Amino acid sequence: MKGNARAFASALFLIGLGLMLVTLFEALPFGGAPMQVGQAIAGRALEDTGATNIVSAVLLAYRGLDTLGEVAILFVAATAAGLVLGGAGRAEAQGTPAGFILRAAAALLFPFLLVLGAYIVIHGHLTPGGGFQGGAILAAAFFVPLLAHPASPVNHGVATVVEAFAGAVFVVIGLAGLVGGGAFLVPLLGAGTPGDLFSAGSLPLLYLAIGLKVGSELAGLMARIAAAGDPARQGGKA
Amino acid sequence: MTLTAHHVVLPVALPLLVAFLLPLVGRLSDGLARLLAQLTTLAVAVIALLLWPAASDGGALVSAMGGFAAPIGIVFYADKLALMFVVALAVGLLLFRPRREHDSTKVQTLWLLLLAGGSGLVLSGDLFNIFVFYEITAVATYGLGASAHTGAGYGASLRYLLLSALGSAFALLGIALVYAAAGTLNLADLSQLAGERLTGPMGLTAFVLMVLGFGVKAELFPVNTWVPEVYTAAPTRVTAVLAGVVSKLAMVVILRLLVLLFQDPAALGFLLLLGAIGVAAGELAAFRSRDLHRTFAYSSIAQLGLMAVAFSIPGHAGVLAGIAVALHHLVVKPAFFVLADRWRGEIAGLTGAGRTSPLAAGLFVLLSLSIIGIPPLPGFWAKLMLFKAAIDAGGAGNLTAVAIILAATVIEAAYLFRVVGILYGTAPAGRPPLRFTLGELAPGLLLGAVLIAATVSVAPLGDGLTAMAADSADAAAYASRVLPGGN
Amino acid sequence: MPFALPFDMTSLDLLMAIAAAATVLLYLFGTARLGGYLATLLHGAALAVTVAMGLDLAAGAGAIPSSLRLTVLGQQLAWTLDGLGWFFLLLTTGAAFFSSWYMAGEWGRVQQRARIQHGTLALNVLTMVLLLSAGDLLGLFIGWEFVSWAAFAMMIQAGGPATQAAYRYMLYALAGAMALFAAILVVHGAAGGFGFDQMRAALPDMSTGMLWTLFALFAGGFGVKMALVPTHLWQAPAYSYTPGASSAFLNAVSARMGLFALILSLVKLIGFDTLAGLRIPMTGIESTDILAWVAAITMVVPTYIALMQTDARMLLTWHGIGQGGYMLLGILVATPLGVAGGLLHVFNYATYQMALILAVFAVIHRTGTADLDELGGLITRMPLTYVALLMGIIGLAGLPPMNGFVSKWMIYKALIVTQQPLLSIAAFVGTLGTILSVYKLIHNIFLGQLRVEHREIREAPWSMTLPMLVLAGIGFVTGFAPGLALSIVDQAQAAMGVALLPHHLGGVVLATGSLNMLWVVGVLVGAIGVGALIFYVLGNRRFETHQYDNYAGGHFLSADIRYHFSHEFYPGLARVIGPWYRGWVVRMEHGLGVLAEVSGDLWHGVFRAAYTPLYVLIVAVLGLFWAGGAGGFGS
Amino acid sequence: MTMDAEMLGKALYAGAVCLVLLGLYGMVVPRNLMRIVLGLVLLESGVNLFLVAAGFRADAAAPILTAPFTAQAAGPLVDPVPQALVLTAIVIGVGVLALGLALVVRVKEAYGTLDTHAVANRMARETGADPAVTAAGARTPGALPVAAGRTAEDAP
Repeated sequence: MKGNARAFASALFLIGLGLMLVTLFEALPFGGAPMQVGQAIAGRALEDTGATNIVSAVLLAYRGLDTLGEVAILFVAATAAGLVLGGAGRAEAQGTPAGFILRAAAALLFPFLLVLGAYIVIHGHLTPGGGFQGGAILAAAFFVPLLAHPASPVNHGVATVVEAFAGAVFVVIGLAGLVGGGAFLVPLLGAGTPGDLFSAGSLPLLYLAIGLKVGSELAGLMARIAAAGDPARQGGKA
Repeated sequence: MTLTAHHVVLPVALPLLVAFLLPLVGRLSDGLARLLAQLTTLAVAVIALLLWPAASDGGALVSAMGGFAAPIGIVFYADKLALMFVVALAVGLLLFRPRREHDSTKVQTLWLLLLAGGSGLVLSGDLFNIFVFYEITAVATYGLGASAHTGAGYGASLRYLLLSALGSAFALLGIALVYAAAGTLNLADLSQLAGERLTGPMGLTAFVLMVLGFGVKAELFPVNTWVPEVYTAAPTRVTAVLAGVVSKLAMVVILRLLVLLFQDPAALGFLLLLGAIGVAAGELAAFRSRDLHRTFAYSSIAQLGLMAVAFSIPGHAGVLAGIAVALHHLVVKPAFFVLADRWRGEIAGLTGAGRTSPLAAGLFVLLSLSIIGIPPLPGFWAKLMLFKAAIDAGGAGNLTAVAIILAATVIEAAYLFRVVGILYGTAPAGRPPLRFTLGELAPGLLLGAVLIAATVSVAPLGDGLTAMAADSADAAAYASRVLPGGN
Repeated sequence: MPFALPFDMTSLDLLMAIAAAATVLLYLFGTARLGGYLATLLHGAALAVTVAMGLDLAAGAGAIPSSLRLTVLGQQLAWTLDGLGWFFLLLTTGAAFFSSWYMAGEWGRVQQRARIQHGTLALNVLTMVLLLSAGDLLGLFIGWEFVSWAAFAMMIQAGGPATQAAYRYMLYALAGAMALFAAILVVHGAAGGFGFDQMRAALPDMSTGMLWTLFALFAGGFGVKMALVPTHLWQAPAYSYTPGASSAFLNAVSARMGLFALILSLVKLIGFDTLAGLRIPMTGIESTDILAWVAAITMVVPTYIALMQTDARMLLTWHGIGQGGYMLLGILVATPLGVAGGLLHVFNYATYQMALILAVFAVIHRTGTADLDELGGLITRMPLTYVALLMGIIGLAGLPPMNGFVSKWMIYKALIVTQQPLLSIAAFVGTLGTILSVYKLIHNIFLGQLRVEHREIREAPWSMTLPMLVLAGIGFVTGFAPGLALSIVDQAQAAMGVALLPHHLGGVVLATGSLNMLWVVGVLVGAIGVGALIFYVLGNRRFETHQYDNYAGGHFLSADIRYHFSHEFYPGLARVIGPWYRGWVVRMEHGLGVLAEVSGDLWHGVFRAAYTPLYVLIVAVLGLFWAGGAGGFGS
Repeated sequence: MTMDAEMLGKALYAGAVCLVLLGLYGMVVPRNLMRIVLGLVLLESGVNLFLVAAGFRADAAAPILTAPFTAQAAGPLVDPVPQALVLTAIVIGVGVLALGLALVVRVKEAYGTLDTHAVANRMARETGADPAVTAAGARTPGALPVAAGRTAEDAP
């Protein structure tokens, strides 16, 4: 098929699809979500978990398994990317150094990003934010210096340890419920006083684990992809 | 240790835990990591087997994650069907475990994650949770698909990833539609709401989107175009597991969707159509194929099409047929790929290979006869169940599907026995003979032995499957077990 | 699998046990020094059991059940042998006995893999027992597949061209089996089960369309095995390239399994009455008429193709296809005479065709070739083989005093009595072709100039000549005393529910003209005696010539000059037949292959395409469009 | 429901549909693998937007409790579940994107091109499959099973 003809046909099909989707969405009552489950959760989340951020309660308690899966997906993706790209970052690198502004700003930003990320992680059960958002910021904190100093070797060792233990902690907290004869991921340690930093039982712990895991994995992923574009950094893998 | 219903999470949690820790262990010793991973896989199989009696007593084991009962939290639902596929997955992963090779720990980690994802896929009773586990499985297979470290492997894996991600986006849209319409994601809850909320264009659209999404892994037409490329370019171990087990897991998800959510004849008709096209397309393309890997890949597409046809027949007869076809294919196709590993490349180049390795050629004949459906091999009974279900259900669509499958069987025999003829031909002089070592052939021989054992014990096996299918096809029982209080 | 205790065994159980034991034992020990004789012994035992069963049946036993019972996935399988099955079983065990005898001596010793030949022969017998005693449609289908694949195993063993021929057979057989599968599924859909009784009970409620479908599927499915035109292309090569006694066995009984199944499905289950009620609208053409014409074409076309063969095996196997047409035609006449004629022809054909094939393989065994252009004059070197072949071709041509004459006479007579002139003419035309081509066979092998390289040829060993002579002898005895064979046929006819044909030792008694072979043969022998008297006593111009070094028109013809007229045997006839020979059937077969290949290309292209997301998009759009329509947006 | 909410809903759904269509266009029409990957990102955003919009309720607050910390005091809340789901979906998308990019890098290295046709042909050549579908006539001789099955005897 010629490129133009394909584009034209695709456009026609897309218009058709669009019209059908619009028809479907029209039939949905916007703003009147059925909330079969959502209503119940909104009503009892505080008693169940002690988290004031109900989204966090859903994420870590009601749908904690999804979150574990989500962490696992990042881990799978990182492992698979590692497998595909080979052990990057070991070789003596010689990338082009970044400009002064980036280097200065990176040094300046690093502690702030670190603090911000940590804050967002540990307050995830109280305010908007949480392990993923905070973890992403933490990853950025470590990635910005790398941008500033492309030649600096990445130490995957520490990241691996953090990654491994953070992930394991999540599963172990979940399995702790089984030991007590309950279900997987049962909330532990009591709900506490709503609004306090040390409340919501094991939720902050889970968020911490997620934050560290996501942070280290994203940082590792970005470092690998960045290194992959640079043949000198591919650790002997051609 | 006595196992309770809550232990059904172990097939997911245990491999995840070990997988998270595996890179650390791998830094110490690759061998230790491999051992640990394989022990974990074995443990999962054992746990699933230990859970089996309890599951058969009460019909199923139900565990609500975090102790949040059914519609609010995520539940795991382990009936015999799900446990059987967990065992099959674990055994398959053990049988085709990675050997000592480059990046062993990473491959082994992905292997464990595949186990966790696959187990979760069949055990989970929550629509979105299923999607999450589906993605774990999918991403692990993208990585494994590229693990041959060849250009073709990367390319095939990337094209697979793009297609699969496109499908996943569709599936997510479908799930979103379901949630927007029904406000819940729990399958049991949805099955009770399906009658009023999931009928009409909304429900059907959601179904079509989800089938296109989950169908990628289930090798359904038209989202199966990745199959020949990946199966040819990936290491054979990976291909054997993908074709043998993982595809079935996705099919089980589609079965759950059909049984619990979409008993609409229109939805069934859609799946029937895709399945029938898959059968015809797969067999014809396999007929055209000149390479053993590709032939088996296409044949796999056809077999999955057969399953889709079976599942699209309402009632437990169709489910029984589908499970029978699935189990048969689960045994046969990996064994085929064991053979294809050594017999690489052009089929025409295999002339006389059967005379140098008679055991392998004999295995090939046995597997071929079974997959074609020659009595008394299990493949015949599976096809018979399928045809009986289709005929008893009646309808022009089902009858046409039967006719297509019958015709496709001849094509199937044509290409498989063309290979047999070549295998037993006279080899041109001066070519080094293709021989198998016993170690290479062992998984295939084991599966062949399983096939023969199944032939001998087809009667009790059939009774067990019938009970399992009747239970799996019972939406009301599912709902009442997950939501004991009623809703 | 609950097996009955040994002392509760029925004779069918015993037979199955013998056949199963033979399969295993012969596969293990077929190459051993006495393995061949073990085979003969086992098959002889099976034959003896079969004969004993026949005595039971004749004494009014009804049907012989087997204790073997299976319940698989809600399907009950049981096996019972009635008179019809027994008739074909007798042929099977008999053919196996003679085949194994032939293989027992020198033949088996020179074969590379005698064990496989013995093993597959025993396997074929076992599968045929299962088919012939099938107690329901599912058992019939399973037995059918068994028989098909056992025959495949027998054919493919020789390698070389046999592989291709067997492959082609397998495709045809599987296509037929799938038609049969469809047929039993149609029955299951209508009757709710696979039982014969269930099917009979459901027949009256079936629509005409469904009956036509059943008729077409059964006839098509089983017709493939009988190589009815246009599904005949596979048979001759497949049977020809199978080695020796196996080929004889296949020729004698394998294709007859198709006839058995056709009789079972069309006559015993559906019934002549129902079939007669099936007419093409607006015409008087009944369903059986269509089949009868197919049979008639099968009698004529393959026979004339046989005429053009240059390989002795091919010539005979092409004839085998044509002879199948006679049998089917006789049965489709549906009168006691026709049915008896058809069934008797099955028996007769088995005797003389086996003798012929065995004789040809004896020639191959000694000379290494079956090429009719490469042989000649062997009458002096292999006289016993010559006698067997001579008697065989007389039977094949349907001439007295051999048994082939009796059955063919009955079929002609039945056709004439029921006033079907066109079919009768077809039968005569077929016989004419047979006579012409069997002359080519015997002339090119045994008569005329002996080739130099065959001067030292010895007669085949007794282990090979005896079986064929005995078979030819049976053909001769049942020729002048057809009553012997007709009493066997009675069993089958009774089980089919067709009235028995009155007969006596020498022939049949009919209102429209009887046949007494004792008398015919007596006259014939007397006439030959008169001829001999004239020849020897009055004239005696008998003198011997050398078979090489000869004179013609005053020229000295040395041994290296070929004057044996064998090449291009019937040139004029060949020109007439030529267009048929490479006719539409071959092209149709080729076309189907091309069609599959091209559609394969098409799908291969779809899977190879680089823009698969577009396909997904298109299907998604169509699916959504359809979902909207089916769900109510469209309405 | 107020007028504003209705407009908002229309805008959100329209946005979601537009993103989905744009993403699909990006996946279907371009032949450059990198662009296809970016199309995938757009498509996923569209789906996510729809998912989160589906949980919206008019006149309801964000599902985060403030001072008195009781659900009753907060009044009606927006459905929290889709928000959690979207978070998960986004992370999944990130993982897939990262792996996809890694593969893109490798494909570019291996074949020097990102054109999907060219990549497909190179792959086919590497795995031994025919680089392009041949016309019916250009097959390997003797490949037809039936033609190969015909022997000299039946068609001399």
